[in-house]
Amino acid sequence: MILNQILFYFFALLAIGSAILMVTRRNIVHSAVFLISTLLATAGIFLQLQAEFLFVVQIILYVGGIMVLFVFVIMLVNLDVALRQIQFNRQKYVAAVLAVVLTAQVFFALWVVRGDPNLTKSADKMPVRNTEAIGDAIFQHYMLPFEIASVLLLVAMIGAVVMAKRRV
Amino acid sequence: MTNGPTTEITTTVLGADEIILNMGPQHPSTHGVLRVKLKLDGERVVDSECIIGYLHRGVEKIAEHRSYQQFAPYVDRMDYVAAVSNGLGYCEAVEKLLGTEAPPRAKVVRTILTELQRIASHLLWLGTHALDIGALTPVFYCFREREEILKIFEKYCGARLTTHAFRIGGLQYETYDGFEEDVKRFCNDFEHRVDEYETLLTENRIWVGRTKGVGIITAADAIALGVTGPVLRGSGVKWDLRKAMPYAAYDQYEFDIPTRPTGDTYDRYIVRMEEMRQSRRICLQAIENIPSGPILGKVGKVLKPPPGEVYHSIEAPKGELGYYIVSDGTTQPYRVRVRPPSFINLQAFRKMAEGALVADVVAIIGTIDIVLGEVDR
Amino acid sequence: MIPTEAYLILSLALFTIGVVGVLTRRNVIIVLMSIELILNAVNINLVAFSRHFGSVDGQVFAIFIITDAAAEAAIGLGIILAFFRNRETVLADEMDMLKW
Amino acid sequence: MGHLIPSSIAPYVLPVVYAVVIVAVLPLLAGYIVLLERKVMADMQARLGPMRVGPHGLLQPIADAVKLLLKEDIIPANADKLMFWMAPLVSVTMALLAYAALPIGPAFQIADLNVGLLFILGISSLGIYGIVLGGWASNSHYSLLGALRSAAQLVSYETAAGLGLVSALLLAGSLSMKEIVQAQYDQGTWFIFSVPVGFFIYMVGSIAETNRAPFDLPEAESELVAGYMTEYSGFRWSLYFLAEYANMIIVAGIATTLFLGGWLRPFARWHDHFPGTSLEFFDVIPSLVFLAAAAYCFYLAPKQPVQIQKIVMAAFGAACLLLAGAMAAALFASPAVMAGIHGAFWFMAKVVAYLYGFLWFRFTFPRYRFDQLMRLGWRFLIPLALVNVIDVGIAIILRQELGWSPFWAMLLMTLVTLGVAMWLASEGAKPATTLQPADTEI
Repeated sequence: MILNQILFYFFALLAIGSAILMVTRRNIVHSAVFLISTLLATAGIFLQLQAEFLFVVQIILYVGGIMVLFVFVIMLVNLDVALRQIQFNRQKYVAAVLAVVLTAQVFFALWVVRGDPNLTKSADKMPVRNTEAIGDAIFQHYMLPFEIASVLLLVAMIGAVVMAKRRV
Repeated sequence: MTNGPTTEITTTVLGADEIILNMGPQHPSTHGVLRVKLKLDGERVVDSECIIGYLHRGVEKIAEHRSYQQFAPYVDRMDYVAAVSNGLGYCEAVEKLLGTEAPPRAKVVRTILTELQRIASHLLWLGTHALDIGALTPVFYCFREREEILKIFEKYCGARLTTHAFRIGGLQYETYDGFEEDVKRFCNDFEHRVDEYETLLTENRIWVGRTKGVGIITAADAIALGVTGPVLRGSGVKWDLRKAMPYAAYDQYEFDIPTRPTGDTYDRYIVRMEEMRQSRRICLQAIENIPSGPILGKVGKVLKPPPGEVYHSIEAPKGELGYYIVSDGTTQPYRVRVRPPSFINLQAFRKMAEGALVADVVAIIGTIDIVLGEVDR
Repeated sequence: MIPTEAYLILSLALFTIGVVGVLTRRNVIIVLMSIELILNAVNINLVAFSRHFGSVDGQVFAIFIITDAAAEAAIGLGIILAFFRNRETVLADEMDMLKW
Repeated sequence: MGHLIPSSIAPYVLPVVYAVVIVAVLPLLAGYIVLLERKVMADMQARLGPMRVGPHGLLQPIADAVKLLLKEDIIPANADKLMFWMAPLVSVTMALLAYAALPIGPAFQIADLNVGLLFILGISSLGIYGIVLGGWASNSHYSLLGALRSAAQLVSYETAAGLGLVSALLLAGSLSMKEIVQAQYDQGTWFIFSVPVGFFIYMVGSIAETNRAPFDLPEAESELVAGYMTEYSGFRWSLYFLAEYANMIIVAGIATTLFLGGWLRPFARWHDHFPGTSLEFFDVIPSLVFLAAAAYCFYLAPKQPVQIQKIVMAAFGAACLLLAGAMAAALFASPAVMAGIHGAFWFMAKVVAYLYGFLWFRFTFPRYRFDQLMRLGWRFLIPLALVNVIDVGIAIILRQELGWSPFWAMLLMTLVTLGVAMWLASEGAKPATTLQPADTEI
């Protein structure tokens, strides 16, 4: 499927390119826009992986919810002086070393399992009705984690309200 | 809107400090060239200051270099949406100075026209006030009825806005044929029209939510600040110069002075709506029997009032409109001082806006019913 | 058919960029956004393996991670707002007091 | 046609054609909705509205478009050029993208996703970035405040509107737009009659989401000049405008699909419930509507003052006549074609009816204050929507487990929901009188 490959490489390059731009831009709003672009590209990858429900969740929750919150806060705290400040600290060597180590680790893992037929072939027995399958999984096998996640959200909500309130 | 409003924000939006927000003098809802400087804490108004004078034309100074008759058209340009009332105040003040009075017929016609003008002024207020709060439709209904009134004015004296309808000593023009019918027709239609506005607004939840409890001023504060007119009556003070010190022909007619207890924007709205009904009632009574007789009393072509001073005030649509005229015995007044109702009422703005939200400021400016031509003179 | 390795490498790239962002930027908001990027990289892995093994469990976990990301963003941004209100800064290395 | 096109791209041909048609027609449609709005507004305000360009202003949208395209394009000196350029594009792209999953009739849909509804909701919620970034990039405080208000409002009301939709989804049991309509056909009733409260919540939420009066605070003229659009002019401004109207059509389309039976004809299953009787004359209505419009145009044509206006009016009449003919011809075509064409007609008719409600609200109500808007959203609509979802769930259980008839189950639970609504409204009225506005941050 050539179309599939084109889609994957397009979204992958878009994601990586935007991610690099996000980390390097001075202007924080531009950073946020590039992160949004990365997230949308990831959503595209999900679609290409036939995870339709996750694709929509990614768009509605991540891009339409979390990132709106980010942009909102950025605009509230966006100081003009911030643009003139130094945007990077002096940890770039630490970061470079860590990046190299991480990369090496993953490539080592891939090298160890090279030639394993399990890696290259992939299951084609994905459930056709993705949304229903996820619903079944959440509400049957993962009921407890789901409830815990909802408690987590409640805690986060209360915490955010307390934190963002004016000084009492 | 290229000449748009300017904002100065001294600190960051989220800083704990206050923000200074500058509304106007070019702003869609300051009703002219009023500039309001708001000190905000978030969206809450901590303090405010009205900066006026952008429309100052020195009307009072001009009066000192014009004869008494020559100055009469100038007063129309102060409260230009209620020119007839301004003219009435000035003419009666000069008549008082001269020691004459207008003939009975002139008085009645003056009363009718002034009451029509009050309706027109309140209609304009209602339309723009509703528009500020976001109701798009009432303004067109209001202008439809205001148009009828302006047509009567036009037929009577040829002008619609700055009418210069009266002359010192009475009237310049006899009423035109069909004047009575026109006024009667308007009054008959108008009864239902007021109900129509009320169905749109009075019980509308959003309207009530936007106006109830907004811009409260207590009776004591209102009196201390010298506030008059519907703003005072909305705070529960039953004070109307038409009853308290009757002028023109008001002592002959029956009407009520509507008041409301709390003094918020909603109460002032109700008071003005009721005043329109009362004005209609006065018009209907007056039009029934206009006495016959001359329309212009005996005043000379050259007016030379005896030296002295006089203060005469009338109940203009916006409140007490007073003229203080000092004569030195020549043909020109020595000094004319105008007590414009909106200028004095505007002083209540600071009190009303205290603790309000930014969105309420618009409603409060609207509810005071100011005309900058009158504030700045 | 795209091999699962390709997704792993994409995920690795995003993860590494995120790590570099967390370590090098001074602005706390960008640090938070980099963490979001890292979580996102994890999601790609999970979904890729979900397809690899033909089960939706990975996708369910991705949903949990998104939930977690939402909670984290809300709390993190709340802290940033509170901090900004007191100190007028959002730079990480100026957050050097234990108490204010 | 099949053998002319390689089989590998054949499945993409029709969707691409639909996409091109939608992108081409939508601006025109938006223009005519603006005209409709101005005419309805004029009618409600006792005046005539646009009368100059074309007979009865029928060509006004074209004149407006030309004017906007020719206007000077101003970019403020300190604006962020890239973002300023991009923001309206984002808005309009997201608005148009959402049409991909919106079925306009049984045949006319670009892609029938099994998460169609979520896709539309998600994509159209991205339009907010156009607003926020545009407001930020303008480098003006009025724009920024308008943008932030818009963001806060959209996020708040999206929740309520989404929960309103859930009640219909519970009944439909699918996220695919086509299956939702099919479910309404199978159950023999539009969901507006099953879950009226859900429809009401979605309607209020959708008005707030599209920033229409009485929730048009982001553009509140008397406070924020024009909100996020303050610094925009010419073509960019018209893109925002297009996005706003495209979004209105989208939310109307969602409401039509979920609550108003989509492309279904009124009384589509009359013959099932009352065998023997027939309501086939409903199929003639589309033709009759256009025929009436054509007759009215021809009646007005000779009365136009200028020759060219007579011609234009007659042309509009002829166009209506043509459509009436098409509708009538569809009756005799194959059932699939007939369903497609008449489905599109009923769908558009319902969309227009829904939009008429929008306009009606706009010209009747004053504007909410920001804290009142937030209170309405969070303290009234969202709790009510939650209760509504639970009640619909209970109704479904009553029906499925206890064997109640759908009518009584729905009636009982709707009454319960309405009772809760009354209680919430009376609770909400209390703090409003004491003037304690919420602690708004912006």
